[in-house]
Amino acid sequence: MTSARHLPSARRTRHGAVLGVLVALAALVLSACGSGSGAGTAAAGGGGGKSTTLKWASSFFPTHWDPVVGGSGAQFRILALPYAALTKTDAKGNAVPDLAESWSYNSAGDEVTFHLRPKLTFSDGTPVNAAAVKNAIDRAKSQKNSALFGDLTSIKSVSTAGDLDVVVHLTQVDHQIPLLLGERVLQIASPKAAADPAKLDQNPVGAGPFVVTQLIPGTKVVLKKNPNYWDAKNIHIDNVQLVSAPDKSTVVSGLQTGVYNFADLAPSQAKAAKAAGLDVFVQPGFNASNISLNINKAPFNNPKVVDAVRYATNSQEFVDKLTFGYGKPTNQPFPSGYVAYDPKSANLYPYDPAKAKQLLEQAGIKPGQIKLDLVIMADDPAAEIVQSQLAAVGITVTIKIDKTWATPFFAKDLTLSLYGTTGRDSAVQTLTAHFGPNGPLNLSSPYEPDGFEAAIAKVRQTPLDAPDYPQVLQAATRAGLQSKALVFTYSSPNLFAKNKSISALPANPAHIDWTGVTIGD
Amino acid sequence: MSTDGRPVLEVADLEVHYGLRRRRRRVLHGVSLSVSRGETVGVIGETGSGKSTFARAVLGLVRASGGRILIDGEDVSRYSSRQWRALRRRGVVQYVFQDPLRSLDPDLPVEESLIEPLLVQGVGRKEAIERGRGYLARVRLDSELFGRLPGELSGGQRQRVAVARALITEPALIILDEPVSALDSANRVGILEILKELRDAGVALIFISHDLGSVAGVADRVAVLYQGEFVEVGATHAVINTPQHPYARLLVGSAPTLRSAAASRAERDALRALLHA
Amino acid sequence: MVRRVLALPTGRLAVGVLSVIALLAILGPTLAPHNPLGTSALTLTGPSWKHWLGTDYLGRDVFSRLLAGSRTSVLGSVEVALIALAVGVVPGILSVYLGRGFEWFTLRIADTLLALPFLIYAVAVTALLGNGIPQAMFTVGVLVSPLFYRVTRAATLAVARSQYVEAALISGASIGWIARRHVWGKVLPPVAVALAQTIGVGFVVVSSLSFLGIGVQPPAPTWGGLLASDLGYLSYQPWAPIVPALLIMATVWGSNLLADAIRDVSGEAGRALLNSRRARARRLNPAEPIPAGGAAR
Amino acid sequence: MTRTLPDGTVTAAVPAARPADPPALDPPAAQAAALAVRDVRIRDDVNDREIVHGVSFELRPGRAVGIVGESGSGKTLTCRAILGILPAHFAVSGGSIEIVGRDIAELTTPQWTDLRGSTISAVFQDPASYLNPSIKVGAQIAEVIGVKTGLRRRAARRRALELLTAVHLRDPELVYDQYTFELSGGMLQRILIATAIAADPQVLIADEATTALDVTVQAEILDLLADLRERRGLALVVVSHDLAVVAQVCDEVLVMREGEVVEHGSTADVLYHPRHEYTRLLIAEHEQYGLDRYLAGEQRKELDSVH
Amino acid sequence: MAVSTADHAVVADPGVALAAARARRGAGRVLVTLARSVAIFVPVFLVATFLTFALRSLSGLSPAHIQLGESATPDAVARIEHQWGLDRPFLAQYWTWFTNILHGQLGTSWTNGANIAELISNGLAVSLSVVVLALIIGVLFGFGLGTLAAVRRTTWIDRAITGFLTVFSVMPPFVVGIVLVTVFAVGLGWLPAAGYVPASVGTWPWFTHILLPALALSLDPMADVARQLRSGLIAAYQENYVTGAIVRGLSPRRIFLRHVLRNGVGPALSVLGWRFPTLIGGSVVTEWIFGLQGFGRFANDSAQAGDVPAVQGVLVVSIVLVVTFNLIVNIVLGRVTPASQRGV
Repeated sequence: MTSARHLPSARRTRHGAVLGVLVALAALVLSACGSGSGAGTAAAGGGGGKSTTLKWASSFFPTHWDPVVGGSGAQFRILALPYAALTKTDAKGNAVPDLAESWSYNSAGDEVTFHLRPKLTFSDGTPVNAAAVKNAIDRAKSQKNSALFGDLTSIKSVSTAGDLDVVVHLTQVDHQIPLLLGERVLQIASPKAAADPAKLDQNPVGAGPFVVTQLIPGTKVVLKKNPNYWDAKNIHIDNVQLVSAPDKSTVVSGLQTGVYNFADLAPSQAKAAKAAGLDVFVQPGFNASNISLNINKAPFNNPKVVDAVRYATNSQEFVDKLTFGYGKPTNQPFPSGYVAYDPKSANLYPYDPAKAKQLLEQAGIKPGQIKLDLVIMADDPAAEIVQSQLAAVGITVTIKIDKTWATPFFAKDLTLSLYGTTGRDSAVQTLTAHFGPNGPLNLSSPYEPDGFEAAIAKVRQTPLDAPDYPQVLQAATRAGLQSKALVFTYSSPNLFAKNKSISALPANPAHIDWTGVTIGD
Repeated sequence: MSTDGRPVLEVADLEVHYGLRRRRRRVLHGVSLSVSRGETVGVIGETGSGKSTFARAVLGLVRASGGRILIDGEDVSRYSSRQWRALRRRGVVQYVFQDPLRSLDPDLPVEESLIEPLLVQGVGRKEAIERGRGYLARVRLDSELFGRLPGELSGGQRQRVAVARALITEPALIILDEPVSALDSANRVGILEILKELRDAGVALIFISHDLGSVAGVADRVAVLYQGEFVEVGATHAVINTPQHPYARLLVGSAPTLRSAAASRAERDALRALLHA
Repeated sequence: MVRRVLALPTGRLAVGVLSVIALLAILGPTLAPHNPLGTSALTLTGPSWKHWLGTDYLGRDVFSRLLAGSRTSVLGSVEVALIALAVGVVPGILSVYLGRGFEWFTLRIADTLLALPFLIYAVAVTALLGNGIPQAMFTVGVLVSPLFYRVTRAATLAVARSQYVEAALISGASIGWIARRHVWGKVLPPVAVALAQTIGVGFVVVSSLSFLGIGVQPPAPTWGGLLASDLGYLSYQPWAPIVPALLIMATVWGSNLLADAIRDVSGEAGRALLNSRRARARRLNPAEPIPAGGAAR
Repeated sequence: MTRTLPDGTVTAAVPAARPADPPALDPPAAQAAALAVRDVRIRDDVNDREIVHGVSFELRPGRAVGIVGESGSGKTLTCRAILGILPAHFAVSGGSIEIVGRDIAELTTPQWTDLRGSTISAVFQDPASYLNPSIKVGAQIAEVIGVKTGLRRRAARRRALELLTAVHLRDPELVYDQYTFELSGGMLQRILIATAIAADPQVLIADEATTALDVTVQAEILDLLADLRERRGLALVVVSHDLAVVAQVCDEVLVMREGEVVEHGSTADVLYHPRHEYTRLLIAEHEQYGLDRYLAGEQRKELDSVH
Repeated sequence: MAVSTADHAVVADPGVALAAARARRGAGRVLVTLARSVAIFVPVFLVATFLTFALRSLSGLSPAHIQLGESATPDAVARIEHQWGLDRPFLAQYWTWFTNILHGQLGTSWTNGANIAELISNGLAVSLSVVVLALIIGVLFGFGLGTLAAVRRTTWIDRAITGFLTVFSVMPPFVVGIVLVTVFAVGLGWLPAAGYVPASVGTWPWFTHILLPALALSLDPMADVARQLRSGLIAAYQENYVTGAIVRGLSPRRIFLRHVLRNGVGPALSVLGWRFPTLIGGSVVTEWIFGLQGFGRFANDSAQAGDVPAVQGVLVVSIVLVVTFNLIVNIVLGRVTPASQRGV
């Protein structure tokens, strides 16, 4: 499941940004005061002068610390602190070695062997070996509350070959596995600790760059550098204090006064953060938001209505009003420029309200005749935009906020909803989640666009480094975009603010990787 | 005026208890009294002696736990609240409170309070007001006070209104609970004069007070209530001049008098010692 | 009563403020110069001739939204007050008459509701029972109802034990008669005070809930909701929260003032106050020091 | 009789002629007076009216003067003027008041504080309200003793217990630790008296001190006051609406009506030779409607014959 | 003459006995207050917990929705609900839950399976720091301002204070919080804008971190206490016992401190008892603004996440806190103004 994060969490979008005010005032004051992290912030509690601490306020504080359970949303970025995976991605989105030194496919392409680095241990001392990896995959496939098994359908079984070699047997030819088994899906926990999943959920034990020393559920986690991490020499941060972020407004003032030095940011706060002298940057990612339609229910069982919605949707308005220039319009589950983005589909359904009205007229529907409930989990300005855009073509939408939104949504009981994905490292996974017959984000299950299945199979069979891989992938995207169940709107940015003393982060898309990052004074 | 023999009120062996079970206290014990038309009976007792309870029992506001109460020959001791309401509506018995300010609704004009008993009886408003004026005159109040609020009247005026209100149903018996204690001399005399007139007109009065002196002028008979019992009942002059019970003697001896102390300090001290023993 | 409230300067002020607010609530939606839900490309603009208070994050006219939202906002807190009134007053009166069992039971319920930290409870109930203004109003209303219960009960008790009620009783008046003639007039002023107070409380609570994202029904505007969302865009429109905040504060303040004024003029003491004010108006001697033991010269 | 006497001249006319009276207005004697009130006038600033139109009397140690009048006659205001506690908008607009020879108009606040309690003190109607409901009554007596005489806690306590005994309270130890709401009106009035005399004042003002009490208790309190006067040489000002109460305790009586003193003289004079109609009314109240009607018929006849 | 020690003992005896009797009377009063409060507390607690527990049934929420997410098939939902015992009769569930509460067990969170009692106690440390400081600030300043206003009543000082307090009390709490952050943290840079540091790290950092939120929270009780105290004191000054004290020759200062304050303080104190729930409630907003991971934040997060056992835990704890606080206020009230306890 998992891959999608419901985009604007209630608190992020809604309230928030009070900062701005502060900032406006503060801008003046600041110029006089110099860097804000002065007097008041006795908080740091820093011991020796040399030790560096990352003070991170996150709006996506993980509810689960067992990677098998807590796989969804943006939380894996945080779980990557204590956990490492077989692979990780580089700046281009390619799989590169993490715990696995290298990997190799058999000639048929239905079996892949990962070669682990030697002499690694989890933070509880358990060795990182083939058995541990097998345990992790098995657990992800079979544990009752696993959030991951839907992502692992290509994996038939796992066997070990010696201490350090893990052989993954596949149900089909699938060259996406090295991307799949990265940080996003398969963070590996100590098998010893995982023997009691409930306990692991409160006390993470992994082989990642940091070790958890204190965890207050839902609130705060304290980590220190893991000296046994395989790449420990490139980790320059000694301590991490991660807390659940406060109201948007105070995030910036917190950063400004040094309570935090790193935080994710609502786009509306970017201006304030910049004015406060913070580094505001966008981390590349695969985010994409959509309007989910259920074609099994009226009125979307009428293709003309679906098309009308497509033409009525103005992506640019979402970008302008929600992202403050940091997002991009997209009509695909990927941002433009990403390898899976299909430029040929870029103008598939251009914004054309007149045409939308015409289509509705053709379908014999009078303006105002269609009345729909747009069910979402938390208040979200995007819903208001959808509402106004559809109203412009004569479809009346009522926004309903429902805490238990997930139940009807995933049971495919809703007619109209919104969703936003943070994307997956494997584009195939993203595509199947949205367009596949059982894709969790396909509100119209078991509907599937024609030719999509074949196009996906072809991608799986194409090695990642094959020259025609992009074309094959884009063809699959094109096939998927025929789906009447989804109208993509915009790509929201992964926006962060940091204190200038923190060096730039590696631009690995959709990940936050601390390798090589330094914190100065 | 005419005393036709049948008493207006007859109380026999009245018992009243307050509280439940272990907290049960006896407030009145075996109290008997009868009051005839045109007769004024003073009930004298100190705070807590049970004199207000006596009045409230007669009015049916407190349930007696024993004994009988006859009003106008009717045994009311077992009356239901419905029966009581019917009886009260007839206005046979009326009551005047000690504090006239609190017994008149401060937010209603005097006339409203005055004619309330008539309205309750179902008398038409116009007629009620007409009759009200008459009774106001009878207590020597100017009818221009009609529209005023109780807060705008003097204490004496208020008490007259209260008396008029009690009179308006032509009751056979009026119970007055300390009607003059809150008044100063001139008003006190005024009220007492009105009471005398009433008595002469044949209304039976029960005049409750802690002060024998204020009762002495109008009461034909006096009943001295002490710790829930009538310790002495008799003609006023007899009780005052030859009190028998030590408490009655103390009472007489304590009343402030102008020219002749009824008892010396030494006598009073002796009586107190006797009572507390 | 109304005339007496108006006799006080604070009463006049309160009535003035509240009338303006009430006028807004009645006429606001029709006065809005723009469609309060109509978005435009001009987002987060400053005040201009066309948009007096600028536009919001979706390019909607803030002034129109404030006007359009006034009815919902005012009705919201009035609703809170009325629910509290309905829930509190009747048991408050009955607790005096229906016997000890009922009295004990309602008293404990009132204690309980008082003991519940109502913002937390309101958050919990509205979040758990569905995110709607009606749920929020209902919860807050029920939670503040002990105020009405107590006030009514106290007033009724005072009346029930008063001699004039006893006097009416002795004249054979029925409970209904007494309630109409004596109880009603005494209970009304404190209830009016409580009502005015509750309107203020309701406003603050409902806007706090909106701030937490609870009970908001987009895109319908409310003052609390506008304030909460304005706080999210402070760097663009630092002045924007001021207007809804002022409206909220004015309403709350007006209600409190009215409550004070009613309290001041009701009953015997109120008459005395008004009389003494009239008397004092004729003389020009100001402050009276507290007689703390100085010689009176 | 001297019915024709104009009201205003009564006060001036009273003193010297009465044999029972001390020679008033005589300077050396005035110095001996514990309290001297001379033509005191009190006005209400709100409606700018004079409420009390000249009250004069003098009080020597061990003597008692009574003031009788209905409510609103100005008797309580006069007392308050003497004590320096007139309500907010009232002020002494004429005349003078001297307490043991000191003109109170010249007293500063600390001097007042010093004077009250130790030289002049007072008790009032409704004693419960004049005691702090939150402090044990004993502690309130001890407080006065501590402040006024400088006695330490234990000594003050002992003295307070003595005082409680002196005002005839049974079981003073128990009473000491009780609060006002646990005590009856009669007991509270005794306690109020005890606090008033705790610092041994020379003058005690009893303003309607027995009005709300049962008759028997009233008698006890009056007896107590008489007792204190005899034993301690306390000078008393007794204020009441009941002429009989005043007559029982006082040597000298002032009858007030609507701010005027309509009658002033020795008690016997006032009782037996009332000059003003109002005084007669007061007497009639008792003779016609009170106990006097029945009591001591012979004595009465005797009196009548005097007339 | 030689007085034997025995004589002393005899002499001392009555005094000792009396002192003991007095102590017993004092203790008795406290006990009566305590018993009375407990008699109120127990039913309140029962009703409140019942109302709280009923929330789950009313809400129709279930752990299954939270845990299963995308794979919430009806079967899976039923399985999870059984696992949590939610298919048992309502009263049976309530009884189990209630007995657990009495043992201090608040159950486990639906969202992350953590022990709720632990989570709450973590948050409580933060919240109580803030709330207690807020109370102290509120009471100190409220008393100061209220007294000043009362003593200088009808002067411009009184009017200024009253006006000032009115503005405070009508400002929505989140506006207050944001203004404070803007001025003191960002503008002046005196205090940190957000976060919490446990006292174990250092008293000063702890204090500076909770000062702003406490200040934000204190305005309401401050205004209330001051207003009540003002009218309480003015009323007390008009009481006869003040006249009595003046006539006894006590100094104005002494009268104020010992007599007026003591009685005037009553309404202010009871208002404080009333205010406590509001204060706890107010921490929801304050903690949200100041980035405090306290009790209120936990309440809000749990409620928003539909984590019913956590919300129930929060409510139970806040009820206990409120009731305990009121108990304390009642006892203090009983000592300061014994008359007020009569017939309560």
